[in-house]
Amino acid sequence: MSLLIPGRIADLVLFLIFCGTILVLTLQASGGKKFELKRKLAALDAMPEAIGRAVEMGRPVHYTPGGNPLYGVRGTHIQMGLVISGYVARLCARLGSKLIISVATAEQIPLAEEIYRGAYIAEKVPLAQPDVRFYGKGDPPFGAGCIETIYKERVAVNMIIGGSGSDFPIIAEGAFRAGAFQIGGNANVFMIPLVVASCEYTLIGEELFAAGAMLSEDPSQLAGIVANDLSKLFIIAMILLGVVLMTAGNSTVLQLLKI
Amino acid sequence: MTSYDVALSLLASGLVLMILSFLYRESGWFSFAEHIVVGGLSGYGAAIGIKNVYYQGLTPLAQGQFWYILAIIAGLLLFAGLFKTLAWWVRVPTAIMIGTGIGLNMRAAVETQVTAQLIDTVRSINTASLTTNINNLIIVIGVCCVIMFFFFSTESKGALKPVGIVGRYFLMISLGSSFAYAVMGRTSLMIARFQDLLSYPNYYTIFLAVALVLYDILKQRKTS
Amino acid sequence: MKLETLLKIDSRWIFLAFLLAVAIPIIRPIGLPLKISENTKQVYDAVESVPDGGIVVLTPDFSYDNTGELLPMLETFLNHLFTKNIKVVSVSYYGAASPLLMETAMKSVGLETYGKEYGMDFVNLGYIAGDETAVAAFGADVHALVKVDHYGTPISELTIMENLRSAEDIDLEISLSAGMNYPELYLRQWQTTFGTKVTGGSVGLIYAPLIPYISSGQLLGYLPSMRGAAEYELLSRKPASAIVGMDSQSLVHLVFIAAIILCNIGVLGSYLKPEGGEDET
Amino acid sequence: MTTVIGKKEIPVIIVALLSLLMIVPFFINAPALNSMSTEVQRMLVPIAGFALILGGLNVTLRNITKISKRSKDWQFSIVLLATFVFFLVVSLIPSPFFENLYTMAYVTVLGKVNEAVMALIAVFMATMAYRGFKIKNFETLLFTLSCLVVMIANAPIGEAVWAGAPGARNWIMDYPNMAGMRALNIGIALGIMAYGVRTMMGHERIALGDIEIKVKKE
Repeated sequence: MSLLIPGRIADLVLFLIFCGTILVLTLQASGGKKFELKRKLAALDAMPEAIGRAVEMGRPVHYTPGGNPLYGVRGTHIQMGLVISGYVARLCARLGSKLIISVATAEQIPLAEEIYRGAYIAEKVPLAQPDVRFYGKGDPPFGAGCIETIYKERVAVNMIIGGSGSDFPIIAEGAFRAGAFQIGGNANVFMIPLVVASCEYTLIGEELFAAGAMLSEDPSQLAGIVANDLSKLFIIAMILLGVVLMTAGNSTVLQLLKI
Repeated sequence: MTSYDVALSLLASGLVLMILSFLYRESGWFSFAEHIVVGGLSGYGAAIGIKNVYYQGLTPLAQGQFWYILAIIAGLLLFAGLFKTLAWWVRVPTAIMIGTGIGLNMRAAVETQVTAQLIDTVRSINTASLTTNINNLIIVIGVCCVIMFFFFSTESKGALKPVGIVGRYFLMISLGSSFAYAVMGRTSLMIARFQDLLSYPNYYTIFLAVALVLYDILKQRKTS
Repeated sequence: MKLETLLKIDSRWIFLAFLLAVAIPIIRPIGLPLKISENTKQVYDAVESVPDGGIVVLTPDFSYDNTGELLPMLETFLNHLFTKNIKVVSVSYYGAASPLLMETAMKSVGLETYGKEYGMDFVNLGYIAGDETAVAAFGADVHALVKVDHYGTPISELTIMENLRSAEDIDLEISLSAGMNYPELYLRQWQTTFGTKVTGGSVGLIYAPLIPYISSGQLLGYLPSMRGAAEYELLSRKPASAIVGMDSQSLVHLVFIAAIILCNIGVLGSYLKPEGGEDET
Repeated sequence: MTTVIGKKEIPVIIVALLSLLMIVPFFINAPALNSMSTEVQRMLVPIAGFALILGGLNVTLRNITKISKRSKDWQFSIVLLATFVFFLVVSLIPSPFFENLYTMAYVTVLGKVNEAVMALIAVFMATMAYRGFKIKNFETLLFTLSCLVVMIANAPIGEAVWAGAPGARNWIMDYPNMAGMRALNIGIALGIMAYGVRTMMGHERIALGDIEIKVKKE
């Protein structure tokens, strides 16, 4: 029995290349090398302004990382949503806005509360109890519950950033009818079109994952994004090489990918 | 149909209409139905939770799979958040779930989202049919341009600018068509609801709902 | 009338148009034309080509969230299967709700109407936990994995199960799935090992990623959502709920198209307006 | 920090070890590791079970506070608590009477109400389309046109109106749509990798609940 699994060797090699690039650049960043990103995300710049407006209106901000479990197929999307919730919570604490976080799966409750509380401690703002709400198992109670919360609390800004599934249209439209300003972020290819059609500012696909690192402004996190750009160049080069060879009647790249 | 079935059926369609009443406006009716949904499914969820703990956690433990004690401890630590002094410990069970999530996502990402996609992208543009050649070229150009559109470390100017623009165009076409595809399946759910609502004895509730909405419209006319 | 007013239609009018588009054809079917696609014919032929007395395994891998799309399809398949001399075994790997949905479908189809008998021509084996491992185990040795049916009857007492020992005995697998991995499970575990033929249908959302399997011939056609079910009903000459839904589908799509066109006429209006914010020169 | 492993490092170590446990047996033939990773995944079920109980507590406590404070619409909270208890009891107690009650309440009532919530999606998408597909420039023109073409082809009546619609839709789905989705997927995969690696190395602490220690480096 060989150590490598046939059919997954190419996957392993690509995996090691991608992770290796990220690892090397991150270590370089820890060693003091500076990385700079040229492309800015409008959605992140819009956040403070939106929250500021909510403060002026005296109405709360509603945030949800979306309806999937922490450890499932879209686990990392949800986790990224929770990471961004940390920055939103800090902004809310700093600007003095009330924040409500709705979670769709129960195991997110303690983590969301911990992040919420931590953000207020970091900003040195007193907080009695983090307002994290859970509504029940599955998308229907989550969607209906979020609408109810948005209406009853007269939410001014609604952010749905993370791994929303079919709960997205319900919450987004409910918030629109309540007159809330919306920022959406999603990396679920089925839901991205709805995000683009319904939100003022969006973080789509990879931008969601880059957003966390950009908000941290920590060079070792930014390094990961730069490393991904290098990996993308590698992928494009591989596609072009493969296509040129295939056109010439040589399927080496294709065969290599299938190992 | 017994009178019992009729009553249940009327109850169900009444609640369904209360949910749909949100389309007209947010009201106490919708709130009522929403509270039923939330109460029902969190109760059901808690029951499922207890069952899962019993059958998948305590039963294997009782059968001698001692390592399940770790799962039980981790599960109990989730409740640490209820006590301010112990709150830190919720990070342990969440770290377990986050670690598994990251691992599962990372291992699936390369195979399904990269390798499989690359295999299908590497196509010949020198086949016998001209249309196939053009179509294959569209895929190659499209994939490369959209990847370039998501570049973060370089500014989109000079030679890169048109690439980014073409990428954006491809992205827009694909998002528009995906939106249209999502409509079909979602509509079926509403059709099924209405087939149910328009059958005996449920249609009586519709008359009632329409009457209520008309009354509300008239009342609002008067006040305004 | 100013064209810009079209930009500010109260969303409730759109909702009303939508609901009417759904409701009217249900009350009074219009019978808009429907063309049967090649793909649906393929599914129909696959079922037709099951030999006399053959065994079909039907796996309803969905839950209550998807009944709107998949229940009509399940009923259509059952209606077609029971008109022929085919034994139907139902089993699910999705969740505890699936066998209950199978019961619902059976209630509306009715075994007696076709002169069939439970245990002879049909059996509901219920839900089996364990996902892929369970599918593999079922394929290797049915009797080792399953001991009783959904109602607790030992399967040794059911005559239908005598001829079903492993996936080799399955003449056709019909998978109705709400998750993309389900048809893939049967392809991986049963088709590659035992050469089982696989067909079925899925919800609209996961249909697009399955198309490659159809074009490669691994799936013998696959029905997309209610549309597929409606075409199938037409083919098997058993018009039921899905075909009624098709008129609604058509009208709803028209509402969407109209909404998009109306708002763009409004946009055009705001450009043509002389003192408008956007200066067109 | 390099010598002493503090309390703060525990979650990072757990994350790193568990994600490696999931990744390694996927690529390398190691039956022992593989069965270990399946076992860990199985052990998540009871942990998530505890989480669901916690979720029930979250909902009930919130509503009990609402009732005790007599805040707006507190009567609804009583309805909520009653349904909570009812469904908890009927789904939990294994006796034929309660099982019947469960089938009745869940299948014939709550299931349908759930579906009604999901059915709202389709209607909401109509207004999203009305607001989101405004042609302002070439990009939005493409966005709108591709949507319209696919919609016409997907409507069962579409073929009767425009015979070429299904062909046009299939072309859009098979080529431009596929290219866009493919690139999105590749980008998302890379994003997941970067996030995973930085969390495993302990740079991304917020996902682990650690937010205080984050100091902006100027």
